[in-house]
Amino acid sequence: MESAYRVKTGSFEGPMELLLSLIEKRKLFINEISIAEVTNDYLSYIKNLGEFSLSRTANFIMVAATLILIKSRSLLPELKLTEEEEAGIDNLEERLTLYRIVRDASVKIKELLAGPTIWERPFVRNRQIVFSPDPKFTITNISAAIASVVNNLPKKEAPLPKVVVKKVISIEEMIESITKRIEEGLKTSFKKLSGHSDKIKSKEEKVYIIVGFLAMLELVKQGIVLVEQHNNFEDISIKTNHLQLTTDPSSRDYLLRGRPTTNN
Amino acid sequence: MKNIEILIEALLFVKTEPFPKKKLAELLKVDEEAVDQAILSLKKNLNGRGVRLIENAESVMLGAAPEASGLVEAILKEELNKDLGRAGLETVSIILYKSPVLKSEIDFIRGVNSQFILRNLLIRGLIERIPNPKGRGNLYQPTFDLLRFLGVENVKALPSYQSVETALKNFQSAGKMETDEDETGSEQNTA
Amino acid sequence: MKNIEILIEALLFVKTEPFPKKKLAELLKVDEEAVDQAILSLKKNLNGRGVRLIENAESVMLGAAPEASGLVEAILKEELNKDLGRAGLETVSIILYKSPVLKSEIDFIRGVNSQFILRNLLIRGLIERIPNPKGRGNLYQPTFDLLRFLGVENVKALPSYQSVETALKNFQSAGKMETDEDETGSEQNTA
Repeated sequence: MESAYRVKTGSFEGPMELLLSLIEKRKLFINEISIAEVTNDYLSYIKNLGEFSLSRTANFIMVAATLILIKSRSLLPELKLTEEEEAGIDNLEERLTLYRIVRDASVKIKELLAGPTIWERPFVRNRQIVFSPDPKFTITNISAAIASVVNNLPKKEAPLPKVVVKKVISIEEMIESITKRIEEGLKTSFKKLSGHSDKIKSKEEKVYIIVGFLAMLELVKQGIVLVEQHNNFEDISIKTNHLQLTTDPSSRDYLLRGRPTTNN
Repeated sequence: MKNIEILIEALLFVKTEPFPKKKLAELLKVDEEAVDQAILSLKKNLNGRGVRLIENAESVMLGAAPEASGLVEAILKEELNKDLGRAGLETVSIILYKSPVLKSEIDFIRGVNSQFILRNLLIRGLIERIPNPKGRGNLYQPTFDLLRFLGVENVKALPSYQSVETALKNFQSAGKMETDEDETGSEQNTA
Repeated sequence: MKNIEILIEALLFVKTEPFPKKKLAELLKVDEEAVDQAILSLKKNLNGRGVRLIENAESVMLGAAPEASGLVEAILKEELNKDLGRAGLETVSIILYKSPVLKSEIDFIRGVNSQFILRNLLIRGLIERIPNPKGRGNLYQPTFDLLRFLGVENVKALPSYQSVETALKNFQSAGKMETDEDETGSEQNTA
């Protein structure tokens, strides 16, 4: 069971691919509403990212941040978002649309690659070779060139770029603040909860969903902490290089039940 | 057929690799416009023939008509590995439809750091890096090998080129992901 | 222009030596008369162009128009004198410090494809190609002329030879273990 799940999760290289596939699986269009609907699926996916490298995990977490905003607003429409947060949401929609265009194009590119080739004329020189050195080929220059080659060899495991780490860490604050805002919203606007779009659900169900969502945010935060730790302590063992969110079966079960069960 | 066109065709035949148009102008002692015109005419004259003209913004080269692909492969006995993984296909598609393109733009669309896959594609000779005249970061563009493998004479011949190109062009306004710097290396291949 | 003529033109384009007409008939699965006719038509179509048809009783081949011979000479000569640039220096230095070396290894170390620069180095007698006794691809090594030009008796006499060789070797073995992550599959077609 566990390994079967891993095979499935390993098939997504990046967040766009995952998000698009979740939306398409439900046959939805790309818009804020559909993105909100698949947020829980997305978050529970990144909870199981165990097999991925840290940099991949960071990519997934960064997109998760925007999803969390979208989802939060869909749960509590009165939640005020900052301008920057709004821009992030528009941005994600656009990127998703772009990504889909590229993915569709790549299918055609693959077909073309399988088709005919325009062959080049092979390189042959039947001339007598006359030794013609470049005067710049001196021992000094060659030794400088090889030094720069060695110097430019890609490092075995590139550390996470600072910008990415900073972003991931700031997401932690973002989640904290959104959690606070949602909790406050829950208290103050409990009455309004049943009033918006999701008419099918009862108030209790609604609260249940929100609490589940908040618990999910906790899990995402743990992943962020790992990214942060990894960067402060470069030589953490391989095992902890990966995102290891809680796999406590009871909590997963809880989260699964907390997921909205809309069928479209 | 004009003299300059004959000379260009002959040069490309002998040289067997992409030839910069600028260099053609120098060698032939004419301006670049004259070269462009001759190339346009050559292209027209080669249309429907056994030899085709492949081109990108800077260079041109000759290649065997894709209709003969199977036969040519049989006599060359050369095997091409044209397999690209999904990441490779996506990255190559972005570069084909939006070239020249920055790494940060590729990362923005794909939502991942494309460093490894770019390096891989560079090594395989499917894409090349050119300096960005407008500032930091390198630009990436398809190589002639990539066009040849696809069997197209230029990027405009790709499926839905117009619409995909427009879609990718328009997003620029939306701002880019300020990712890490380009770490595929900075050496230029001026070969 | 008939299909068979297109195919013949394409085949002659990639074949850099005389092609027996008999063989063309076999490949195209037509009789020799059909081949003769197509060749006659091709010859007519190539009349006055940059690439011409050359034939004797049994064979045909394509060649550059004689009008272009002066220019062709000029570019061939230029190939021998041009500045090989940083790409040239880098590639030569890798071949010196890691000879004999596969093209795929050079590409992997440089992070770009070295096809064209290797050709240039070969033409100028700076490096030479030897078959790989252990399998596919060719190995590259410096020529004696190059070593003499540099004033070293053998590659081991190059500055910091030992440490560079070790660094390159380590990089390569580390790279081999990592390739699964970045979806490589970088089998190269040799230059």
